Amino acid sequence: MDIAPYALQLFSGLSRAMVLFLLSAGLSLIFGVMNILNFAHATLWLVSGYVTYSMFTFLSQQFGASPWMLLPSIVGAVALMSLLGFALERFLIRHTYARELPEQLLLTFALVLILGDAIKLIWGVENRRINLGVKPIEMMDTLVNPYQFVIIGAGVAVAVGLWYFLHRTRFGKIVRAAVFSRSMVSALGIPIPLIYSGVFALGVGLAAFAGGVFLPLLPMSLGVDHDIIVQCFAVVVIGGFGSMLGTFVASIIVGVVYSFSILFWPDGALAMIFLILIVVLIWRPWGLFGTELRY
Amino acid sequence: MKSAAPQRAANAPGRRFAVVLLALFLLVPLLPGEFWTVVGTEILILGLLAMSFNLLYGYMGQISFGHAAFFGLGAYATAMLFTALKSPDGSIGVPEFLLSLLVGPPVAAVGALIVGFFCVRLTGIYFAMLSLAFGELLFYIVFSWYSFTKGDDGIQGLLPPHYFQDPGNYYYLTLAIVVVALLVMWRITESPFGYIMRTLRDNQRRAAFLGINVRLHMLANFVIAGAFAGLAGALWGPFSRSVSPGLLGWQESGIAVFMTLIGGAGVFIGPIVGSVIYTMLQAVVKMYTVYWPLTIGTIILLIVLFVPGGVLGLVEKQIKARQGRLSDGGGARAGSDEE
Amino acid sequence: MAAILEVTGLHKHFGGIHVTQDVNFSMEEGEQSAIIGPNGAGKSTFMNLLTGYYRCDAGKVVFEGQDITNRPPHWVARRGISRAFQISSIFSKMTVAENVRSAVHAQMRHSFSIFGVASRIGVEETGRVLSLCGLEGKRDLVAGELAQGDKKRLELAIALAGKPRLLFLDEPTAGMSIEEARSTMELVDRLNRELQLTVLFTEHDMGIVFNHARKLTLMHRGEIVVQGTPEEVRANEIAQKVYLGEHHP
Amino acid sequence: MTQSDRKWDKVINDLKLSRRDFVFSSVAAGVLTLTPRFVSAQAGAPYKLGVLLPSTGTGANYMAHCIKGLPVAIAELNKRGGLLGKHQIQMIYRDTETKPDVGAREAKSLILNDKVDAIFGTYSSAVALAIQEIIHEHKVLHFAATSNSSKITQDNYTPYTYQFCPDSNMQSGAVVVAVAKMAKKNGWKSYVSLGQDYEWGRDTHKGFTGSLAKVAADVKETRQLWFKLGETDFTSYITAIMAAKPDFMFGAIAGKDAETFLQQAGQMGLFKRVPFPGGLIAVNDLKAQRKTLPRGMIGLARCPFFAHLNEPIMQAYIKRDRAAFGADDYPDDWACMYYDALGGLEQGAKKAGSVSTEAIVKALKGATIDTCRGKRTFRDCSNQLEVPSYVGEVWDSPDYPFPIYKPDTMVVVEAKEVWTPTCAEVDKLKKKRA
Repeated sequence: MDIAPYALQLFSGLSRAMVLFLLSAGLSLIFGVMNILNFAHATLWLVSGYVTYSMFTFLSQQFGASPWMLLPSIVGAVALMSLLGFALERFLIRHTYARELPEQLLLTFALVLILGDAIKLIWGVENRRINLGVKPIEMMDTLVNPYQFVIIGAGVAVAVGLWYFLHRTRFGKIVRAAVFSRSMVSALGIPIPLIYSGVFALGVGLAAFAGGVFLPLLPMSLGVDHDIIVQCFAVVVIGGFGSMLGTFVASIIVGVVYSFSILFWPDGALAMIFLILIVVLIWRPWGLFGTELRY
Repeated sequence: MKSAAPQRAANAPGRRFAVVLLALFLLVPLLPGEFWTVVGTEILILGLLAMSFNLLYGYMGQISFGHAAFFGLGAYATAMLFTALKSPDGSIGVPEFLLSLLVGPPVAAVGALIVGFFCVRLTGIYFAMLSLAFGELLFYIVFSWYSFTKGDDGIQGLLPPHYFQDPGNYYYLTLAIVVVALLVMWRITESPFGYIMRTLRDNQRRAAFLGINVRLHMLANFVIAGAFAGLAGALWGPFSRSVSPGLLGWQESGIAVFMTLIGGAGVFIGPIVGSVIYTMLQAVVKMYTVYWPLTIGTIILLIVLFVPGGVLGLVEKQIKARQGRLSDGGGARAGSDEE
Repeated sequence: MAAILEVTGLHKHFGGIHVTQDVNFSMEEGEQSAIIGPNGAGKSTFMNLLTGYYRCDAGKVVFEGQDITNRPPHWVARRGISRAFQISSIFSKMTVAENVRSAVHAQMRHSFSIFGVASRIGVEETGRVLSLCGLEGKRDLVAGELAQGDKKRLELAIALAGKPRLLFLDEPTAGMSIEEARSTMELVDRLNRELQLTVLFTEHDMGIVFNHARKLTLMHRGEIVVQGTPEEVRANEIAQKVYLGEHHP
Repeated sequence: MTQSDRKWDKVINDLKLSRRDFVFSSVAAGVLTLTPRFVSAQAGAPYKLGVLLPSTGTGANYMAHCIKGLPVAIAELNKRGGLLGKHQIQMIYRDTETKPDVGAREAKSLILNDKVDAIFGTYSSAVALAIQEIIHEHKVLHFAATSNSSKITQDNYTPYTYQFCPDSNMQSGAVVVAVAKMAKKNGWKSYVSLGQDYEWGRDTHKGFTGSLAKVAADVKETRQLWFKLGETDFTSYITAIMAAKPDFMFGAIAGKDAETFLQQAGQMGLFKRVPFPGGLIAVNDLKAQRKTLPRGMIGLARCPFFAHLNEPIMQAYIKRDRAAFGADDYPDDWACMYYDALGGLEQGAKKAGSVSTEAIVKALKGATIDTCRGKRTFRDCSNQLEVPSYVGEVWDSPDYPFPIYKPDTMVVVEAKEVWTPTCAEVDKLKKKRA
């Protein structure tokens, strides 16, 4: 049996998985700490893709075109978007903590609509893309896109970085404590509102990072956020709300299953994601790595 | 602080308001031009969908993001029977047409029974996610099962019998069906079952210790809500002359949620008032700008921030505040809710 | 008198922690008794096991000769066991009368009646329960806005609307003024006396315990330490050591 | 200069100055909607034209040029007096969001509220099928110039719909002509299909497999892959195609998905292993992917301006387009086809001597009109304009800032070569309308 096609499919599944993880990590973090399911997460991701595009274009015009201009562009986009995230939490999200779930969802959904039209106003309806001049490389008797290694690397780096942040830094430990007990954290004299603003900014920053990293792979276009946010929800729920490890594992499951479905049952590939989601929700509603306590 | 405030028994202002609303609805076709009649039909059908959603949200306390799946199932069931019953010349008789409308609710109810069987095991965010997952799954089934559902093409040619092609006549048919459906819903919400739903909304554990089989009651309500959504779907196909898989998608469910929260989930007719506001705004705003999402997004933002409880919730609060001033009563303010 | 409740070898653990260990317990019809013990002794867990809210790992619960072990709460409730919770558990967005009325409907097996008119069913019974609990003056108030003592009383009313033969009360007077606590316990006594209602309650206030319970069960770390009349328990050495001695008066 | 002329000049000036074309074009559409009846010496009633195209969803990038280009073309026509020299055209634009139910609602709104006389649109074939029900019932003229499922003119035929775009069968037929030649030359035996899972993708695929089986029975399809509109990550599809090791692949992909697919497939080197002849590569794709499109790739176009540079109408259009939007801005296929639709409306009214819908419908039946693509005739049985399809090799041209099809290899497949099915068969396909 020739295993090369399967290995290749696994590789493309992993690449897809990291795409999903980069997108879902911030969503999962925000939900875990703040109990806010942010519908606008993918839209913020999309906005940051456009921002990165504009920065890349600007830098290329100023200092000459080079693929490396992507790096400062991503840094700039992450900084800008984190600020936006901070402001969104301060001025909008904060007012809904005491509200019921649907009102929180609705607020973030309103942001989806507003930001979507904002993109249309600022960048128009034409797709935005950049070209790094990436050339395919030969691997296992076939060709792959080397940028996929960048994506996988970025996904793993973010996973490791988040782990380090949550387990080894003071702020991270506080954030993790907030996942389990809000009252305890506030009893320690740590201002919860500041934690929330910080976490929201961090979550949006992660989305912004994902937006910048995907830009060379995916032309930014209006409306992709609507399709992808539902898949992100699926990943976060399967992994377990608030569990970064869960989000990581769920991304791999969803990415790889999707990839192999395309090989064996292409028509059902998307339905497979929702089947997994349904099975997990029925079997363990709190997700693979979530804790039952957070009902 | 609550969007789902207590549903009071029909008080005099509420009843008066409902009568005025009905009278206004009866007069819509008298407006010049057929446009507002068509908008009115849309208000009624989507309002019925939102009302059925509110049976789950306002009365049972669970938010379903897959509710449009039953709207879509009803629409497809009707569309398929409609197509099968059409005579060779492409027309359909009135009895066949009405028969095809009737098939929507039971098919949707069966769908709701299957989906609900799993959903009622969960509450809160998990209920929302599972209903979303099932909704999307049903969407993909309809979308991908090309040989049976025609996939993304949808089904066209749902032209109702000659008499109902007139927008005014179709409007009155819709109004009659929706009013009857709303009366039935009203009876249900004011029945012992309806109040049991409110107990489940407020405190499921307590309800269980009263001897209430929580899941079974939730399932019953889920099926009822699904059937009404299916009825709305049945009316949609012949109104729009076609159906497409988008009717089952989560964005369609989102519209029902919008309407409910705009109008007010805590008041029986809140969702239909929300439908009036949403649909009319859409019709008017789209005449002037393509930035409809921006407009409605901003409105929703403002409502969530400043008018929690929706428009009718605000009105109700005002009335209560006035009554409170008159009687100088009001219970003691007490601590937080448990659960 | 026949035993109305018979518990043998009840066992429950969460993870590695044993919260209920080999509990044998029985109550006779018409009895009014209390479970005492320090915080975390397993009193609430015990009630949750009896009413089917938690699953037992081992053991048997028999009510009126019928095995109710691991039956779901609603099934247990329908057999005639009602309970009230430590933290008052009511339907906070409904009015006081609606709270009780729905409990009455559930008891009348009207919970699936979708075309009946709720406000016309069980009106009398609702009124009776409300006046029994002294809540008729507050019937149209929203339950969530009641004072803490009234909430507890409402919960008792909800429990009574189920026409139970066995009533579990978890800290029935918590958060009440002395006066409210007294009248509440008097009501409990009256129910026990006049309706032959079997009552089991937990309580921190030893004054109330010794005045209103005819039998006491002391639990500690999930186990029953002593059982007997108030006098016997008071005299028991272990009881004094684990609980009574250290406890505030 | 009349008042309306000044208004139009302002609109055009705005468009010229704008960097964010879309914003202004939609503002322009707003101006058009709000513009009161034009005052002109012997003006007839204004002719209201509803335009139903998406500015949201997968087709938005294809339609952007159309949406900004149509007001300019209409302004120019109005300057000449409008239809029949006296009916100023008033354009009313609505977004279909690429959703059939939204399209149907907006069609109703245009017809009942704005009382439009004709509707141009839509992008998605599924949306087109949905709005045909509405336009047939209300007897409103409908010109389709992008959505090209053969069902629009066949199964779902209505006399009120005229099609200015080669339909999916004609396009697939054209690809088959090219592919069959290449298969013979290269000894190709197997292929994999990748399609957008919706009406147009399915229909195009069916057309291709059907016609290919007739001319090259030994070439077999080994796999079919379908993806949902709006897919963002084609990696897994691309590896699946490579795994199947076909001799070539067939694609039914349009809109932003085509752009995403071509970019990702290019980066993964798919086309080095698996030739992809005959995928839709329209002028806007050539422009947007000027750097990345593999040169030498065989593409399919619907109405590329560079194929008809000697047609006066095309010349005039290009000139006006570059004047309005900058010298680098050449009209894309979609804009050209809608421009032809506008021309069709003008000529139809002239032939009919009236702007009444019934008169125009009758006048255009089987009529020959002047278009960007030369003199073209409507097919009698289906109102399908006999327009060719274009298959060619992506090639760097010295004349344009983006690649075009190499002129000496470009094949213009005339409609008559790929007419399927016959008129008798079309009549059988037509569904009965009550």
